[in-house]
Amino acid sequence: MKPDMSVNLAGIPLRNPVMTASGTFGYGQEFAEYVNLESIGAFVTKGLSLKPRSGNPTPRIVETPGGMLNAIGLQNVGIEAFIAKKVPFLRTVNTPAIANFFGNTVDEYAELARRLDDIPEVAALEVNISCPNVKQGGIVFGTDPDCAATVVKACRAATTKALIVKLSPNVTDVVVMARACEDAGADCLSLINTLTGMAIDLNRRRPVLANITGGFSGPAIKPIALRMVWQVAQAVKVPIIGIGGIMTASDALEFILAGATAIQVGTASFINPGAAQEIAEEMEAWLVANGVADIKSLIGALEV
Amino acid sequence: MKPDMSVNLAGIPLRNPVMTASGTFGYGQEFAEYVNLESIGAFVTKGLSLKPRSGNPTPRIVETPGGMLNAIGLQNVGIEAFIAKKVPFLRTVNTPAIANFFGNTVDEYAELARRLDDIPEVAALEVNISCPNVKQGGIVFGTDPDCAATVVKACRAATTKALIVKLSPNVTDVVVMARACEDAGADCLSLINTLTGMAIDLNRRRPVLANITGGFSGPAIKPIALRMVWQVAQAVKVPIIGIGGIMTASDALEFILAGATAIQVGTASFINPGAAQEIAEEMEAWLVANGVADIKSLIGALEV
Amino acid sequence: MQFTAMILSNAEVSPGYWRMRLTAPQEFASARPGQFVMVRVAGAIDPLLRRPFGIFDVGIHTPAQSGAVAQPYFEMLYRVVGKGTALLATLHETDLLDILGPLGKGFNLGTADEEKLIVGGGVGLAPLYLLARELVQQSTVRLFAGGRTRDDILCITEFERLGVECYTATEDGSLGEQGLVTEALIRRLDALKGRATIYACGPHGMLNAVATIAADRSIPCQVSLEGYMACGVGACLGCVAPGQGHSTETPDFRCVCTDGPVFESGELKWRD
Amino acid sequence: MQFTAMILSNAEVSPGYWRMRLTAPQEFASARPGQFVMVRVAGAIDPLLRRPFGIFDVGIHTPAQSGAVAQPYFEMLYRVVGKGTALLATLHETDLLDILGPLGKGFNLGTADEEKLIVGGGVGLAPLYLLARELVQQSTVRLFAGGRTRDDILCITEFERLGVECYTATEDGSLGEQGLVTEALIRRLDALKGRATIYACGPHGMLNAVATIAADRSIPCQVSLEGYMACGVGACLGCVAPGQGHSTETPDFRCVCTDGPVFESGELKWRD
Ligand SMILES: Cc1cc2nc3c(=O)[nH]c(=O)nc-3n(C[C@H](O)[C@H](O)[C@H](O)COP(=O)(O)OP(=O)(O)OC[C@H]3O[C@@H](n4cnc5c(N)ncnc54)[C@H](O)[C@@H]3O)c2cc1C
Ligand SMILES: Cc1cc2nc3c(=O)[nH]c(=O)nc-3n(C[C@H](O)[C@H](O)[C@H](O)COP(=O)(O)OP(=O)(O)OC[C@H]3O[C@@H](n4cnc5c(N)ncnc54)[C@H](O)[C@@H]3O)c2cc1C
Ligand SMILES: Cc1cc2nc3c(=O)[nH]c(=O)nc-3n(C[C@H](O)[C@H](O)[C@H](O)COP(=O)(O)O)c2cc1C
Ligand SMILES: Cc1cc2nc3c(=O)[nH]c(=O)nc-3n(C[C@H](O)[C@H](O)[C@H](O)COP(=O)(O)O)c2cc1C
Ligand code: FES
Ligand code: FES
Repeated sequence: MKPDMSVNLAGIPLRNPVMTASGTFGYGQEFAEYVNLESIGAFVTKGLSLKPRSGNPTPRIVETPGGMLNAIGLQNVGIEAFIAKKVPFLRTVNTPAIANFFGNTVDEYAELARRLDDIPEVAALEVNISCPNVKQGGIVFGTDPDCAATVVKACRAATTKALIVKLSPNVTDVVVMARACEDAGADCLSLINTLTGMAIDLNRRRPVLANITGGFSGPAIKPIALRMVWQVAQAVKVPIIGIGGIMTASDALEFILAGATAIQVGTASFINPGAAQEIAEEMEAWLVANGVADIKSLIGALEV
Repeated sequence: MKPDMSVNLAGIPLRNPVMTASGTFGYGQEFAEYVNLESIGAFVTKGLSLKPRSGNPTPRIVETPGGMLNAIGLQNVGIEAFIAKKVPFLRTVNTPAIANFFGNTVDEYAELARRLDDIPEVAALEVNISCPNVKQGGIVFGTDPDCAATVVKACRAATTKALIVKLSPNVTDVVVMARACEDAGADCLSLINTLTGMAIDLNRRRPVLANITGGFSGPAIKPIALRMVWQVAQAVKVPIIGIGGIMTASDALEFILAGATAIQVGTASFINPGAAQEIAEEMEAWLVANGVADIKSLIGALEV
Repeated sequence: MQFTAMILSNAEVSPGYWRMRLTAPQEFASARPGQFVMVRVAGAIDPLLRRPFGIFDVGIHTPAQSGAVAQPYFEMLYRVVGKGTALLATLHETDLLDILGPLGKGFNLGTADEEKLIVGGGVGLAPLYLLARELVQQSTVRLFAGGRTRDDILCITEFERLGVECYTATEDGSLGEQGLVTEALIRRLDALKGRATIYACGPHGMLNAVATIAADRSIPCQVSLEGYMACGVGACLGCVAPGQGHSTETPDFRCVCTDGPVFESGELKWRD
Repeated sequence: MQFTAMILSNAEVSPGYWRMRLTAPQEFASARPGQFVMVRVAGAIDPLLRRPFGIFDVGIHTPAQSGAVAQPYFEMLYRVVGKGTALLATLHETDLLDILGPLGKGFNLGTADEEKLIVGGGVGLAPLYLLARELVQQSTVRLFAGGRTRDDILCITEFERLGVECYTATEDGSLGEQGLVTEALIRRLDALKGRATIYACGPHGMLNAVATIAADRSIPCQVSLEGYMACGVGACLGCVAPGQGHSTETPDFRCVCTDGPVFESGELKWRD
């Protein structure tokens, strides 16, 4: 019997829990040749800002043991070009598209939430709070609970769509951040964003990345992501999206056991562009092989 | 010409910058068959407590992509057995032995510092502040700057030996912690200790480790460690020991470029018990091949 | 000792079970039954940690070409269960492997005038063959080999060739008796006239059962344990097993890698 | 397109440079000169990311055994510089590789009535052979190949066999002229009567020099760029190169993987 793979993510029904992570799946279309977009639960688009952003100089990417660093610098087309050039494609796909976005000020965050709220093709909003707060001299919104709550409240007031808040792992206590965002009105939490890392080119005696530091992702970070998802799942009521180093169906199911309602595939899509679809298919096969009728029965089912 | 590999670590002359990390090299003797202890700069013994500690149930170890988790639970023989059974060996080796230790209360920390101060075979003290503060309901000493400063001050008052403070990476801002420890009297900072991670056994639907979470080490964590060493090196005046995922001479030299005066080899000794000696030899060979006369000229020499 | 070994042969001896022969330095010839090696399966980071394997046999390899010098070899018997063992199974003659060993404390061979009862479950037979080879030189040796199916009963012919009397039992009855091998062991113990020592290696449940059987009859029993190992040399404290008197107040953890892997069953704490 | 290719051959053609031939699906036969593939070097995590390589040649492979069906193949010419390429060099006939491609935009072949001047530095020759093969069908083609030593001058015989006139220069003078290959290019341009197009691939410094030479003489010039790539399909934005009008205020980054790797040199911003 076909198992029930569907989950409900803060009011958005997903055919299965497999999503793709922002910044690793373009605007969806880039992967249409490799993934049947209607075989996955949802996809998240590259982080949007109000104005187009040019991002950092190159090199922007370097491989590390079991992972990679990126310092793209949030290059994106901006909300206007998104509406003009990317949204028409979203309309053609019968799968929820989730818009990831970020601002430099609370007002920018709110303004973006408002603009995205108007776009019927956008099923939900994922707010990336891992950005420096230019007003507060560069403190990252996502590492201070009050800053984060302010951003989330502002976005909450600006949209009636489901609001997913994406948490940074670069904090002492992710649970404090999670609670602050939940209390401020988040419908769902996604974690983790990248860790901050660095690579050095010994022979050139320089950082490898032009930006010096970069965001660390890939299989290497999975133990940290899994720990944080499990911690947050104990502490909040809203659904959680697990992200970080997911390469296989087994990885994905581990996050679900830890308490995630859905998961996002990030770096894995670079290594295998068909990863998201394969993971969804193999999760279903695992459910069949293990006699699990409904994937929802696995959410948070870890025995400790 | 033979390059000068010696460095001075807060008053302790080391023949070269290669040390071994606490908990990965036993009490020195375990590796005597594989490493000529007089070919490395110093070695750090397993973390000591006042009373012997039994540690956690098993499984205590699991491999993850490019790394490992451990939840040994600080099992150790206790300070008394250390003096009786381990110190005699230290006397036979002409290489500085550094004692790593931890307590559950500030008083325990201070008491240990006092006891270790009396042992002439102990060249310096490395205080592990990544332990939960039992009085403050489990807050980890090493994740709160005030807690950390209190511990460091208490140890500082209890010993005249060089005091190395080992920083936890599980914090929002490692620089804040580093400054607090420097101001409280640390002679040297070592970083990073393990990150907190978790692994799940899908088929058993249980955490792999009996302790649920564990300390994450190995090549996978190198980008995070390198970033933190570089950040701290910009902010403090005391020397820094770089730790985290060092497997090769190139890794070690990258940490030195980032600002470390010495480095510690941890997990690598499990994979290759001769790792520390080989790294020291290959670092020297690299200096020769690249015409660097003195390793000290590389400390913090990263061009950014 | 750390050395680079060359693979002399690597073959599947039963579905999922492989036997590998590797060159070793002269000093390796003195490896004791029950000792083990830590194998670095890949040169890079995947898999990262070494994998422990018992020493199945040691011997002298005389290369075919004239003038070549004889050299010790050792063998491992391994089961493919995950990434590391799957990789081992892809290796070929002349490939090289980084080996640490022989490590740990082996079996105590005891005295000649007693019957030796060897109990092995599945790949737990691995360290028992070298043991049997030494024991048959002075005592009567009986082997009790158990497994889930006939595929898990390994290298019985080799044991028989040593003159060991072999009893086999499988859970599905596909080879030997149907049921647990401990039943045959009990029957033998009931029929026993003189003294005996039990040697066991296999899944924890089997060892627990054997230890209980031995304790009930006051028969000396040595068991070879497994444990998740990182270092193999007593440094990481990952592999520990609780000793007989262990409790949180009176901690008594033993290192499987250096205090064992072989223990007197009475030294250990068994869950009941 | 993502497919599993079987290695047909893999041989070192010059010290440190290898040429690999792999099977490909039918659709691959339409790959254009200048396109590239992303190769998954290992199945697991080390190395993690795919590695990009130009398409050196495509053709039809007819297996020797009777009844076997002819199948497209493609070739890569690669230099061993790190972990991934070192691993590639250990692979053998019949080993399998996961390939993504052909990817990116190739060279524009231009018109027949102009001279085609191809400039390649070291392994930069890789995507230029397939280009030359197509260009010789209608135009005069000259190749300017440069490198540090004679070992870096690759596959010149293959180019000559196409009827391409080859000029070589090495920095140490061990093959051809001593010096930079751009000098020979300039001499040819000075002697040029009719129209010409330049095609270049190689180290960034060489491309910069060629672009300047072309711009000074208003000769159309296409360059094939490299960039550190994670995805190869325009999603990660890792591989970008600044376009001609790029500045922080008016950002204009082009994706090397999808907008390139071949660009008109005038489209790009060159550092001076
Ligand atoms: C002293 C000792 C002797 C052993 N002798 C043999 C032998 O002769 N033949 C044999 O087939 N097996 C033996 N084992 C077990 C063998 O070490 C594991 O099967 C092997 O390490 C699995 O590696 P893997 O990468 O294939 O599996 P993984 O994918 O890593 O894991 C599969 C399972 O194997 C276990 N395992 C993995 N790594 C280790 C490790 N480092 N230490 C212990 N268990 C581990 C885990 O519990 C896991 O559930 C022995 C183990 C020990 C401790
Ligand atoms: C479009 C394109 C086509 C290429 N065609 C060829 C070719 O035909 N033949 C050839 O030999 N080489 C080619 N390269 C370069 C080739 O991709 C790198 O040499 C290779 O990826 C190095 O891998 P490695 O693991 O051996 O080296 P690593 O140890 O990873 O790194 C060695 C050096 O190679 C560079 N490099 C590593 N990974 C990448 C990557 N993913 N993208 C770009 N550069 C990287 C880095 O700058 C590094 O300094 C091409 C690159 C691009 C972008
Ligand atoms: C190249 C790249 C670009 C990314 N861009 C974004 C982004 O724009 N917004 C965002 O919230 N996360 C971004 N991320 C983070 C991922 O969405 C994801 O949280 C992270 O990579 C961890 O998952 P992984 O280990 O599966 O890749 C990016 C990651 C990578 C590798
Ligand atoms: C098994 C194990 C035990 C450890 N025990 C201690 C300890 O007792 N005290 C301490 O300060 N750090 C301890 N550490 C942390 C290491 O000293 C080191 O900081 C960490 O492993 C990162 O370095 P690596 O990646 O090179 O292993 C331990 C690490 C491991 C793997
Ligand atoms: S394996 Fe490290 S102590 Fe036993
Ligand atoms: S390689 Fe990812 S965008 Fe070009």
